[in-house]
Amino acid sequence: MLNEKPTLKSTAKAFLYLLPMLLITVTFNIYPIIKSFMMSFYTKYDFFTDKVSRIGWDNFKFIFSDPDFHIAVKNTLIFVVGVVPLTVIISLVIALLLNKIKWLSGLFRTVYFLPFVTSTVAIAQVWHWIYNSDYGLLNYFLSLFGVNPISWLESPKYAMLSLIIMSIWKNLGFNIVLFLVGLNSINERYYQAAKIDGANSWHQFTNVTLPLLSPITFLVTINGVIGSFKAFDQIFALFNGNPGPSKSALTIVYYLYQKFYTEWKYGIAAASGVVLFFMILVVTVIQLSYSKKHVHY
Amino acid sequence: KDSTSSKSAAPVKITFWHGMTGPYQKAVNEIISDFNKSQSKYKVVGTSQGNYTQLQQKIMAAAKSNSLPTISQTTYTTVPDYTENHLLEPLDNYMIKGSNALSDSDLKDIYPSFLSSSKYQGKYYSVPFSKSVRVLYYNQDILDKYNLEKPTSWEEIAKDGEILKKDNVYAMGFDKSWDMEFEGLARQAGNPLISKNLKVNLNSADSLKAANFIMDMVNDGTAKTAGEDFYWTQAFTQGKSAFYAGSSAGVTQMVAQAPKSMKWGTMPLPTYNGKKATEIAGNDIVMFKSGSSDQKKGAWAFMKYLMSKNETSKWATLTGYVPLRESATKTDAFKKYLAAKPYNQAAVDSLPDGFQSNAFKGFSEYRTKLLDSVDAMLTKNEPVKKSLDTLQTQTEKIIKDNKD
Amino acid sequence: MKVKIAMVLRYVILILGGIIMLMPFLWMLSTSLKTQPETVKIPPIWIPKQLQFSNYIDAFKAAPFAQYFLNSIFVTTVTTVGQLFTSILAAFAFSRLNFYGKNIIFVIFLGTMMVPVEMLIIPNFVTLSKLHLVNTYAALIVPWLASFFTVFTLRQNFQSVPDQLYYAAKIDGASDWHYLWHVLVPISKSTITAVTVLQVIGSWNSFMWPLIVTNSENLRTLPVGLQAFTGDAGTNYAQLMAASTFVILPMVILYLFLQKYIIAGISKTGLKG
Amino acid sequence: MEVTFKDVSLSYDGTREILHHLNFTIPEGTLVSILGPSGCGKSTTLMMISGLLAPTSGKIFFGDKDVTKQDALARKVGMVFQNYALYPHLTVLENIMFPLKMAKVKKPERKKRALELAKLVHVEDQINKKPGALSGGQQQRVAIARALAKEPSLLLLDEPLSNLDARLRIEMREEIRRIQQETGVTTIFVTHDQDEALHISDHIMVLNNGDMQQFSSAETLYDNPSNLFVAKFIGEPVINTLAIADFQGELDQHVPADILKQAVSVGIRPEALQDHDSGDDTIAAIETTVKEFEKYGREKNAQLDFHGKKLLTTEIENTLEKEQKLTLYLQKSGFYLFDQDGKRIFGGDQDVK
Amino acid sequence: MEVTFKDVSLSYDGTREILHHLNFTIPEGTLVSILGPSGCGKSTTLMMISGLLAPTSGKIFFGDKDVTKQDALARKVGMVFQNYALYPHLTVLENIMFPLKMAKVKKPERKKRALELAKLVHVEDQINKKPGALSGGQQQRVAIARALAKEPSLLLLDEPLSNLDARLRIEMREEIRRIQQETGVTTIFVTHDQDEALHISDHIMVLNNGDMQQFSSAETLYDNPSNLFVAKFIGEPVINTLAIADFQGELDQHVPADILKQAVSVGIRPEALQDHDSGDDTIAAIETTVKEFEKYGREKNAQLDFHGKKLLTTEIENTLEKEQKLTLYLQKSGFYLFDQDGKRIFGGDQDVK
Ligand SMILES: Nc1ncnc2c1ncn2[C@@H]1O[C@H](COP(=O)(O)OP(=O)(O)OP(=O)(O)O)[C@@H](O)[C@H]1O
Ligand SMILES: Nc1ncnc2c1ncn2[C@@H]1O[C@H](COP(=O)(O)OP(=O)(O)OP(=O)(O)O)[C@@H](O)[C@H]1O
Ligand SMILES: [Mg+2]
Ligand SMILES: [Mg+2]
Repeated sequence: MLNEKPTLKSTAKAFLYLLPMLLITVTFNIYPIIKSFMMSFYTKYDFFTDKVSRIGWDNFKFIFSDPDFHIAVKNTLIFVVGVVPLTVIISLVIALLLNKIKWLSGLFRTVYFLPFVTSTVAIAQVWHWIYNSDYGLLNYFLSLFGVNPISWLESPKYAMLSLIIMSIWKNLGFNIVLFLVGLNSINERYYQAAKIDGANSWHQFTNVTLPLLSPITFLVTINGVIGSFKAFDQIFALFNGNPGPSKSALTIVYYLYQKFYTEWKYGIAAASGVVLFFMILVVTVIQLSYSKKHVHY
Repeated sequence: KDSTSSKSAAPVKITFWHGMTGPYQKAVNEIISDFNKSQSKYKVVGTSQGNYTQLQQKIMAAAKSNSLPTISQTTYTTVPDYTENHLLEPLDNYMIKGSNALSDSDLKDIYPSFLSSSKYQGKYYSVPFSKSVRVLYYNQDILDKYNLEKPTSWEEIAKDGEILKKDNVYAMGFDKSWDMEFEGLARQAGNPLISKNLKVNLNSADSLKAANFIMDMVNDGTAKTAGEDFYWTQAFTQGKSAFYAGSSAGVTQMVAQAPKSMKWGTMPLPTYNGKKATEIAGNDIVMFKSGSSDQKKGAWAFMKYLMSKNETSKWATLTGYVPLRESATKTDAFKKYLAAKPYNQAAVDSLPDGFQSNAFKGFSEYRTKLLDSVDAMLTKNEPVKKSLDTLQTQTEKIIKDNKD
Repeated sequence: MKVKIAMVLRYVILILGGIIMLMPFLWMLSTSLKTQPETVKIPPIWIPKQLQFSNYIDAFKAAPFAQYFLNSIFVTTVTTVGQLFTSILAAFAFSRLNFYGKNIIFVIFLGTMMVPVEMLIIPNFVTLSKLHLVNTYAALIVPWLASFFTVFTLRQNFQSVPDQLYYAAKIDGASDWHYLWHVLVPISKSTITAVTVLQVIGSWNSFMWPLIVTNSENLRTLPVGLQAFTGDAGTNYAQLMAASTFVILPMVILYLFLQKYIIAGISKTGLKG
Repeated sequence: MEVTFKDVSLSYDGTREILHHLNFTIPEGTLVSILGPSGCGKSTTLMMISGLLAPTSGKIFFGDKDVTKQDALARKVGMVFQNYALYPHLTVLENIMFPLKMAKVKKPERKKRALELAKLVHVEDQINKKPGALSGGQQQRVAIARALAKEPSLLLLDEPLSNLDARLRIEMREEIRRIQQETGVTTIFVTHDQDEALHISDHIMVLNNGDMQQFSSAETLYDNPSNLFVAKFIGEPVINTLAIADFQGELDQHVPADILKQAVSVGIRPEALQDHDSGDDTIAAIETTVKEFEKYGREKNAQLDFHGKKLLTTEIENTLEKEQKLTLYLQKSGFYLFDQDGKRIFGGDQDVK
Repeated sequence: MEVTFKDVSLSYDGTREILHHLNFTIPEGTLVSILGPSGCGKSTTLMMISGLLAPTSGKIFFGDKDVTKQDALARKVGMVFQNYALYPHLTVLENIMFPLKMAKVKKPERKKRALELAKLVHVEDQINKKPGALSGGQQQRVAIARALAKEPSLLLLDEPLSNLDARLRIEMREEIRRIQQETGVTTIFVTHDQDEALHISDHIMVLNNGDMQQFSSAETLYDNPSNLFVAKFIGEPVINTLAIADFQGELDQHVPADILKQAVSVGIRPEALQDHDSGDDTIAAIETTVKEFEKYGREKNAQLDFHGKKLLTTEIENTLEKEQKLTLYLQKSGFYLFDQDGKRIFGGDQDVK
């Protein structure tokens, strides 16, 4: 019954449905997360034998006073702000265009999806070539407009921009697919009603498409925000295992990775993970509460 | 204990993880199967774990879950961290003591720089394996065109630069970072960046001079770093510079990429301050504590086998890495190989002057900072002095923090 | 007239964008047919002088790709099917059922998305090794049998299915279970196809994990094979791209094959009434 | 199945109550119509019977069994939704077969049954279409077929014929009536059409604003409306209503004084105003002026003025002229008095005989 | 706005034609109802007028202007959809305001107008709810308000009152009629309710199976049905139909022989069968047996047997006994002959007077 309050019975039933997922998630996500949380408080700790000799806030004190971490936080935020809105807008626009055309639409859809399927190694190579300051495609295009060559990958000023452009490009296909699904599940009759009510294409878009697409937009945004906060792979690939020139692409996860895998500072790595977690959490909770008002199911 | 009975039974399995892929992996496998055929007591099983990064992660995970292999390839700079966590078996009992130890002549035959980097806190923890050195690549076409000689010193290169600059050709090309050359120059000035007893000389007068020497070349346009290309190889094949200080392991790639028409060659790095030095890069093999004593014995047998004259010369001919001992360079096979591949000569010639930086606990952290520092000079135009001063303090702190 | 201009404009934008999107693939194809020196030639060449189809043969021989292919197909299939199953069930619970702690559990799950995988690799490896699963197919599959992203996507979709159909199904004697499989899932087939495609690609391309949890060659998957072309001294681009091409080709075909389901929404036939 | 509501109330949002303390019993095997103005809670009542909505308070019984806590699945009712709620991904035939599939009826058997039903509701030529390609009325008919398919023990129909033309509507309602009588399934039928309610049902429940107004047979509803609302809601043309103040002494003779004192409004059915005295049955005579007189085919309607109030009558035998004076004889049957709460205090069977 | 269809056909899927060569003109300022059985193409016709659906062939004119190629936006019509199509994410008030917002009406003004309309359709207490929380009838009323909001020059209503109770239905249809007459907006109204069509419209168009059967005033439709389908579809109770063979010579006197030769079926309205001879108007007299006789309030219905065929009459003056023999007098008005295509060849005005 739909207006029924949760009961023990309904809860038990729901948990049966959740069980397979819960089993996996608790074992492979929740448990390690708790472990990491605890690890962030271990200040003297033998990682391999799990012997903890001292706990405290030192790891957090360390990262909060570490200039590298400050850079990482700043870069991460710039990255998120640079990537998410653009990704959402561009992928929505392309999805809309793809949805409007008939001729060759299948071909175009596939083409736009390609970057997402192509392997990261291959992609990084191509972008190296595009970004190359001497003979890269991008500088070639810019030169047509009289712009002097830009050192996309080697200048701290442009490295983040290059990273943002590549990241948007890489994940576009993914988001386009989600938006296409969303667009296709909007019932035609609302567009019919809107046309009758005098809504032109733009008004149909703002008054029907956008509100009815809001669950998908919400999904894409949340996923984009979380994904961008966790940016690592693309940096590793684009800058050949470096965090960009003068750390200009050092993100929190990159920082974490360095601390963990190259410097063997588990506690500090965990602490930075915890900070990242709470940053994402705050942003997500804000998004969730915003969505209560603006997402229509 | 019961080694006789185990002889007739199945051979002891020795697991060996490495980061070799493609043709290198084939070479490893070949040598492993040689070893397995050479005796019946042990069976080495080698697995490639991708690249070094993944290999490191895998070792960490395995250590944590007590599923380490018997031996693994790794850079010797991780040894301090591994020992700190009690993961490594010291090799002294196998290498210099015991029935199957290396003989004195063996120890003399192996290049000293390899042996010294295998030692940490007075004990051997690793044996050298896939090693390469820095060599100088030169573009004969350019030398001919500008009537230049093959350089004998860094100072000469700088001078050549003045001529080449006019035609937008660099004298020297570096990889993305010039830290290896920096360390080399500093050494040649008689000043290891970090001494055996962990004195930090990063901003000493000699170090500053060395760094300034490189940065001056870069700043006045006589030298260039590879930047986004990472290796200078590509630029070199395009004739962008007359010289390139790169890894001897890059020869294979250079051969593959250079146009057939281009004339080029390799030679040992020139002198600086009148001295020769070349930094050795590459990986060692370590043995983990967790294996059984039989496995360890077998593992040592395998390690020794790898360093044997014939095998190391075979390894070198298969991969382009340098042989580990001098005698190996004298074998017929190796000579034939050099004749066929003259580009690899330079590496062998450099070996006597090879050095390796001293490993210590926190080395990776230090190395990250060193790269950051070079990067800052190159991309942020940070003054050399300022940059190295900061690095000096940071490094001293790293060493201090890791003491307790 | 206005309509026509808009249409032309659409195609112009799509074609320009398409060129950018297509670039990596064309580059891959072109590079895969080059000789080694051609791969690094400057300025870059698009059409190799002589097409080096031999790169494909060499690349295929460089690693046991046949075995890798089978492993990839097996692991991807099982992972995807399993994950869809767990996710559909969970998404149903989140979208339709009332239970205590629903919001909290949802937020916690959402939280699991926030943790970088780099943090999870080692603890999960340890867990698997305690379960004696390291170096088995299970290790490649089990940890990925749940994905909160998939749950989340499906939940968003399930929630927009009108309540009326749930009512109707109840009246028609469909239990929640039947409603889920006979009504909700077929209605949501676009979304399910989409997440399937995304999931298959994720699983197919996953690289780090298979390498970490397997020790034997015969358990490894395709992307691991791509390692064969990069090494200490540089990369054999031509063969790498050739290998990359045959690694991604199945995905492209899969997408081509499934995309009509992604687009076959319910709009035209409509949830009338 | 007998359905009983015991003090059932419902609120959707926890603040505004939509249905207030409903108490009724629908006898087994009958067909009951629910009538009431739009938004009064008819669909909500059906949803509670079906188990799709749980009452906020009160209990629901099927026979002797308390089913308040049972959900729709357990209650096994059949239902046609006001908005059809067909499965968009299934064809017409599959829609009709769906309940049978859920009941694990074998495939050939369920196809046979579904085809029969499709024929019954005249959609046999549409069976392979998806609901989206059907006209409104076709969808509605498919919904009826689907509800009948599972042969439920309780059939709930929410305006099942609202989109059908008159002919089909009559045919369908007769089909439903026939099936109901043949199978004896208790049926609850929401309709906005009085005529339909009258023709099809054993009993009619009148709802207004979430309150049950009356639950009785069609005739009782017409002859003995329990309150002003029912009196006004049932009957075409609508009952004439006047204030008691409009009458001065005309009623004293036939209505007891104490009742007359409580009375606030007067209701007179159009057919209770005659232009000739029929003796015993006449309760009063009033003087009126003819305002309009119309003859539609067999119908004669007159609008009259009585103390400045309009009266409508259908029982004129002679042809009238505009502005002509006319004495009207109020008949007992069809004359009612209501108190200030709208409750009937005079008229109907008890006062007629 | 005058609406003209010139040879308009439509097929949804390119194979089955739903509407065939429609030709008609709806005069400016009139209210026209479309009547026809479920699935005959009423909604489809409206969709084509609105511009939401393009005809497969033929042309549509608004006044003199060919609008065939114009889309819905350009045609600026108002429409109530059969399935309401309210925006699920907007409140009732916002739904009503939406067309005004699109017309760039200022906010306070549009709120005022929307509130007036909400009151008009009695949903003023629901304005802050979303459509999902409304009853069926309430949703329908909101849809009406929304369609009226933009004051279109052409108003299309697809069964706009199907979910309303009788009282509200009458009120609403009178509102619609009033607004239509006040503003003179051409209105096209789909309804399944003949009575409604009769009361509200200037003209009625009867559709069947995608063909226009007749387009005329309500009386003409009743008195002069152009074919058997219309004769049967219009009128309550339904017309009696018999085969010409059932008559032997009874008709020879009044019907020309050549017509009689073509005639295949005979239609006799129930009120054209009287139990007394009214002289001139009588076309024939037939002998029947009474099968059933019922009195519902003011109505008297008799079922009679004529050569084994059933006849229904409503014009009985005397009380009848079962199995009693009865001579029935067939009246001219209400007697029709149809040829084998169903076309009327006798009866109606031309033959009556
Ligand atoms: N989208 C569609 N695709 C294919 N056929 C359709 C579609 N919509 C309607 N039809 C068919 O066209 C015919 C006419 O449909 P339409 O909706 O115009 O009927 P209608 O006269 O409005 O009927 P009702 O009174 O039942 O609403 C029907 O037989 C219907 O099945
Ligand atoms: N989901 C809901 N949330 C809140 N209020 C609701 C909801 N559904 C219905 N209502 C309100 O409850 C009241 C009764 O609704 P219900 O649907 O039972 O009416 P109804 O008698 O079926 O009317 P109609 O004849 O118009 O269909 C209405 O005022 C309606 O606005
Ligand atoms: Mg209702
Ligand atoms: Mg219709």
